[in-house]
Amino acid sequence: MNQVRRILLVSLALAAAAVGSVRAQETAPQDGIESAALDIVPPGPPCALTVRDYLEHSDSGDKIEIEWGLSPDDGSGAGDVTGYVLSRSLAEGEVGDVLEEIASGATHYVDVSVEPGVEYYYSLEAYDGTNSSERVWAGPVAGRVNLFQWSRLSVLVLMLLFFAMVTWFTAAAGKGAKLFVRRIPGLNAIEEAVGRATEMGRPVLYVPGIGEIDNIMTIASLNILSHVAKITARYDTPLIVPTARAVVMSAAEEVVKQAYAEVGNPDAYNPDNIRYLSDAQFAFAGAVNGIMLREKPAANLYMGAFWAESLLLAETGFEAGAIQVAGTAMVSQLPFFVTACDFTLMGEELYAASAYLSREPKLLGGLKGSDWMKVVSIVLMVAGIVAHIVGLEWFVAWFQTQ
Amino acid sequence: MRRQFPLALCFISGLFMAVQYFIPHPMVQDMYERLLIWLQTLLAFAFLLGTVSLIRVHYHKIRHRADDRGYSWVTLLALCLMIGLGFFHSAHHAQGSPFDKMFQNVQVPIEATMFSLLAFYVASAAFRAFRARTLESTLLLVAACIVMLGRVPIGDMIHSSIPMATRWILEVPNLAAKRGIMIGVGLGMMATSLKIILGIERAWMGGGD
Amino acid sequence: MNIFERFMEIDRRWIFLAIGIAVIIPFFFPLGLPVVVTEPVQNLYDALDEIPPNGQPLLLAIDYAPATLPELEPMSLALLRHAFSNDVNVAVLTLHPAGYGLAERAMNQVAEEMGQVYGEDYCFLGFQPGISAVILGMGVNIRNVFPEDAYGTPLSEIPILDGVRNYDDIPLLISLAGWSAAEAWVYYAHQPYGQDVGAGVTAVMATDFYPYLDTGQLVGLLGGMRGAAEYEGLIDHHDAGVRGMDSQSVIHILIIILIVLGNIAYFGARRKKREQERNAA
Amino acid sequence: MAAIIWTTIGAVLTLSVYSFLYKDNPFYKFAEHLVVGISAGYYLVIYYFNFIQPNVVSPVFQLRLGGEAIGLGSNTWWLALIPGLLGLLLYTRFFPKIGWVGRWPLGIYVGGYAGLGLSPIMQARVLDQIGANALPLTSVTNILVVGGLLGTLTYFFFSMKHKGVLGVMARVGIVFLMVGFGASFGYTVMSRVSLLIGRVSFLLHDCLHLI
Repeated sequence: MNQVRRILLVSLALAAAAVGSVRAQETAPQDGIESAALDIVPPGPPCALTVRDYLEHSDSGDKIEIEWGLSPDDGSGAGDVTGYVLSRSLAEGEVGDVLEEIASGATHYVDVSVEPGVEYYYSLEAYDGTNSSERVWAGPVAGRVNLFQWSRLSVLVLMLLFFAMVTWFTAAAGKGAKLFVRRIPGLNAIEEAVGRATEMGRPVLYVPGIGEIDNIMTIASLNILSHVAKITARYDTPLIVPTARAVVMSAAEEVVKQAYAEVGNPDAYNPDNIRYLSDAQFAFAGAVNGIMLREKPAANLYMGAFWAESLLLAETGFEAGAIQVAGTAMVSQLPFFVTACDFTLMGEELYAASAYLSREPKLLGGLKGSDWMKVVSIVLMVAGIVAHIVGLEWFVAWFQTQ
Repeated sequence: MRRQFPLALCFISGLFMAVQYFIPHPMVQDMYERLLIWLQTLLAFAFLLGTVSLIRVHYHKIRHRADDRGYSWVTLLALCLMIGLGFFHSAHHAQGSPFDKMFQNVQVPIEATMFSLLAFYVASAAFRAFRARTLESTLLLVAACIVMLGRVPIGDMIHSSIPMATRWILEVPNLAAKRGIMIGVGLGMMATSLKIILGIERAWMGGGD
Repeated sequence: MNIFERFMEIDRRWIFLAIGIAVIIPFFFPLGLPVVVTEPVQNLYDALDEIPPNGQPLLLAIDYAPATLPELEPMSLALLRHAFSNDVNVAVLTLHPAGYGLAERAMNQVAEEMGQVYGEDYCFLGFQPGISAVILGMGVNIRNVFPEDAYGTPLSEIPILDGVRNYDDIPLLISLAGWSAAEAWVYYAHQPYGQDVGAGVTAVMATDFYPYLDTGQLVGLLGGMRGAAEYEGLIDHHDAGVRGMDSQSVIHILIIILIVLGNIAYFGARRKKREQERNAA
Repeated sequence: MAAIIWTTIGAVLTLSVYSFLYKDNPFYKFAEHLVVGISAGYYLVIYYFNFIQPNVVSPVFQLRLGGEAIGLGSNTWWLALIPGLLGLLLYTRFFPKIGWVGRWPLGIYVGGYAGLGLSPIMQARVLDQIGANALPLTSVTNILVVGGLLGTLTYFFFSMKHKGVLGVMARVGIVFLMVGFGASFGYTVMSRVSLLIGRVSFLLHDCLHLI
C-alpha cells in the first residue's frame, strides 16, 4: 500500500517538475531539479493550524498569533523537514505573499505586521529542502484593537493609590491640617553647632550646594537656611553663605534677609556675607576652603546638592576643627559626609527636615505620600512572602514586570 | 495666557504621556510617537539655550571689565573656533578633521584629568578626615576597606576570603540598603513629577507674573 | 604638641606626591597579579557570546563623556573585540553629545585592528538628544529616531540593519555610561519592551546597580576599570584595564594604610589631650 | 609630525590641570576656561548635525519640495514645522517683554518628560524591587535581605516616632545603610584611582612611549 502511494507521489512530482510548476520554483532552491531526483517525497503537512488575535500583551491590534502542530516528518518520520513557509492573504483560498520562512521544530509565530481590524487568511506548508507538503489553511482572523494594556494593571492601581495619597496630603496640609512629621535628630545638631559658634564668637558657614535653583535639594536647603538664619539672627552670630549659582545667591539673600527681619534683628543682616564665588566646581570648592581657613567658622553646614566637591569641603572643614553637619540626597557623596562630619542628614531626611521646618504643603504632601507608600510596599512584600509560602506564585508575578 | 496657559499645556502633555502607557490603541500610539519627536526637538533647542546663556555671561564679564575677563576671552574664542571648524570646515564630522582633533586632544584630556584630581584628594582625606568616631562611621570604614581590598587582585593574594566577603557585602547588605534607597528616591521622583503635572510645583516657570 | 599631632599636621602635598609615585611605579615594575572574574561580568560575557553571528546586531550605547573615559573606554574596546571576533554585528549609538567622538574613536580603532567593514559588520547611528524620548521612540521604530546613520546614509541602505525594526530585533543592548543613561535604558527599554539590557558603569555607580542585577533587569554589569580588566581577561586580550590593575592594588593598599594611620593619630591625639586635661584638673 | 604636536598639546593640558594640586594658578584657570568654550562649541555642532539638521531643517524642506521625509512620522510640511517653531519660542526669554511666551513650549516639555517617567519608574524602582524582595525566608541570606529592606524603609519613615519596634527596625536599617555606604565608598575610591591611572597611562604610554 505504502509502495503504491510512493509511486504515485513520484510520478506526481515528476509531472510537476516537468511542467515547471510555479509553486515548485517558489519554494525549491536553485538546485531544485537536481535534488528532486534524489528526494521526491514531499513531507507530511503540519497539522491543526490555528490563528488568533494576539492577547498576551494587550497590543494595538497589529499582531496575530499563529500556532500549528509539527509535520509528521519534522523530527520523527522521515525527519527531513527543514522548515515551514507561512503565507498570508486577504481572500479565502488565495495563497498571497510569503510572510516568513520558519525553521523546523517551531510551532508558534507572531505576525507583527497586520493592519488592525483587517481580516486575513493564513496558510502553512512544510518543506524538506526540495518538496513542499500540502498546504493547511486557517482564517479569517483580524487583529483587535485593545483599549487597555491589562498586563500593566498593577502599575496603574498602585500609581493611582500613591497619587491619591500625595494629593490628599497636599490638600490637607494646604488647609492647615496638622500632619505629623517626626523631628529629625540632625536639626538638634544644627542648633548645637550654631550655639557653639556663638560661644566661640566665630561665624557660621552655610553651603547650599552647587545645584541650580530648580533642584529640589537646593529648594529644601533654602528652607533649612531660613531656619538657620533665624537662629543666627537671634544670637547675633555672623552667617556666611557662599553660592555657586547666581540665581541661588539672590534667592539666599532674600531668605536670610527675611529671616533676620522676622526675628526682629534686621540690622544684623550683612549682605556681604551672601557671596557668589564661581560656577566652576573645583574653583568653588577652592574658594570655600579659603573662607574656612581665613575666617575660621566654628560651624560648617553643608545642605543641598553636592557632587565630587563634597570631599574637598568636608576634609578642609574637619582639618580646621569646625563642627560639621551635612545633608544631601546625593547618595554617592553621603559616605564622605558620614565619615568626615559630626552629623549627616541622609537622603530623604533632608527633605523631611525641610518639610518639618517650613510646613509647606507641597513638601509635606510629597513626603507623607511617599511615607505611606513605603508602608504599602512593606505590606506588598510581606504579602508576597506569604504568597510564596502558601504557593500563590501568581501574586508576585502580577506586580512584577510582565 | 501668561501663567494659566503654560500650566494647562504642561498638564495636558504630562497627562497624555502618563496615560498612553496603558492604552495600546493605534490612534493614541501614533500621537505618542509624534509627541516623542516634539519632546526631543524641544530638548535640543533647550540645550542650545545653555550655550546662549554662556555667551551672555562671558560677554557681560568682558563688557563690565571684570578682573578675570581674560579667561572669558579664552572661553568665547574657543567656542567661536569650534563653531567655525564645525560649520565651515568641509569634513567637520570625519575622524581626524581639525574639529575632531580639537575634541580628542583638548576637551578629552582636560575633562578626563579634572576628575582624576580626586584620587589625590581622596587619599589626603583618607588620612585627615575619615574618622571612625561613631559606630556608624566605623561600620562604614570597615566595609569600605574590605571592599577596596576585595576588588583588587592583591586582596585575593592576601586571603581568599576577602573577595568572598566583598561579594557578600555587595549582594546582601548593600543590595538591601540600595534597594531601600532606590524605592524611596523612586517615590520622591514620582511625587515630584505628579506635582509638576498638576501644577503644584511651578519652579520651572521661573519668577515674574 | 605631641607626635600624633605633629604627624597630622604634615602638608597634604606630601600625600599627593606619595600617590603620584605609587601610581607610576607599577607601570615600570608590573606585579602581574591575576584578575579573577566575577559573576556579573561573566553573565554579560555569556549574553554577548550567545548572540548568533552575522545576524541581528548587538546595540552598543557609548553614553560616556571624557570625564569617565579611563574607566569606560577599556570596556568599549573589550566588548567590540569580543563581538567582532564572534562575527556579531554591532550598531553603535550615543545619548551623550561627547559620546559622538568617543564612540567613533573606540569603534574605528577596533574595526581597523580586526578588519571590519562599515555597514556590513558595524555601523554608527550617531547622537540623539532627549534620553527617555529616544529610548522609548526606538521601541516603536528605530528609524523614527535615527532616520539616517551618523554620516547621512538612510538606515534602509545599511545591510546589517536590514529587517531591524525595534527592540524585538535586538538580541542584546549594552549601555556604557558614567551617568544616569544606563538606568534610563532599564526604565525605558527593558521595562516597557522587555529588551535585554547589560551595562558598564563607573565604579562610583556600580554598587547602586546591584538591585537591578538581582531582579534580572540587567543581564550583566561591568563596574569600573576592574570590570573592564575582567572582561579583557575573558576575551584574552589584555589592554588598559589589566595594565591598570597593579597600580590600583598598590594605591588601594596605600589609602587603607592612610585611613588606619589617620585614625591612630586622631585617637592617639585625643587620648593624650584627655590625659592632659585630667592631669591639669 | 602633526600627531606629535596634538599629543603634546594633550599632555601639556593634562599637566596644567595637575598643577592645581600644588595650588590654583593661571595654567589651571586657562585649561578650565578653555574646556568650557571647546565643549560648548563641540556640543552645539553635534546637536545641529545629528538632530536639528536631519530632523527639523531637512524634513521641512523635503516635504515642501514634494519629497518624502523620513523618520518624522508626519506627512505634511507644516506639521514638521511645529516642533521647530516651539523650540524657537524658548528663546523669547532673552527678550524681557515677550519672555513669558517661552513658558508655552517649556510647559509641554516639562510636563511631557514628567509624564513619560511615571510608570516606568513605578515599575522599575518600586514594584519589581518589592517583587524581587518577596523572598521565601528559607536561608540566612534571604532573611537578611528582607530584614535589611524593612529596616531601611523604616529608617526613612517619618510619620511616626522611632520608638519601640520601629526604633529597633530603624537601627537595623542604619546598620545596613552604613555597610551599603561603605561599599559605595570603596567603589568611589576605586573609581577616582582608575581615572588617575588612566591619565598616567596616557602620559607614559601615549605621550612618552615609556611603557
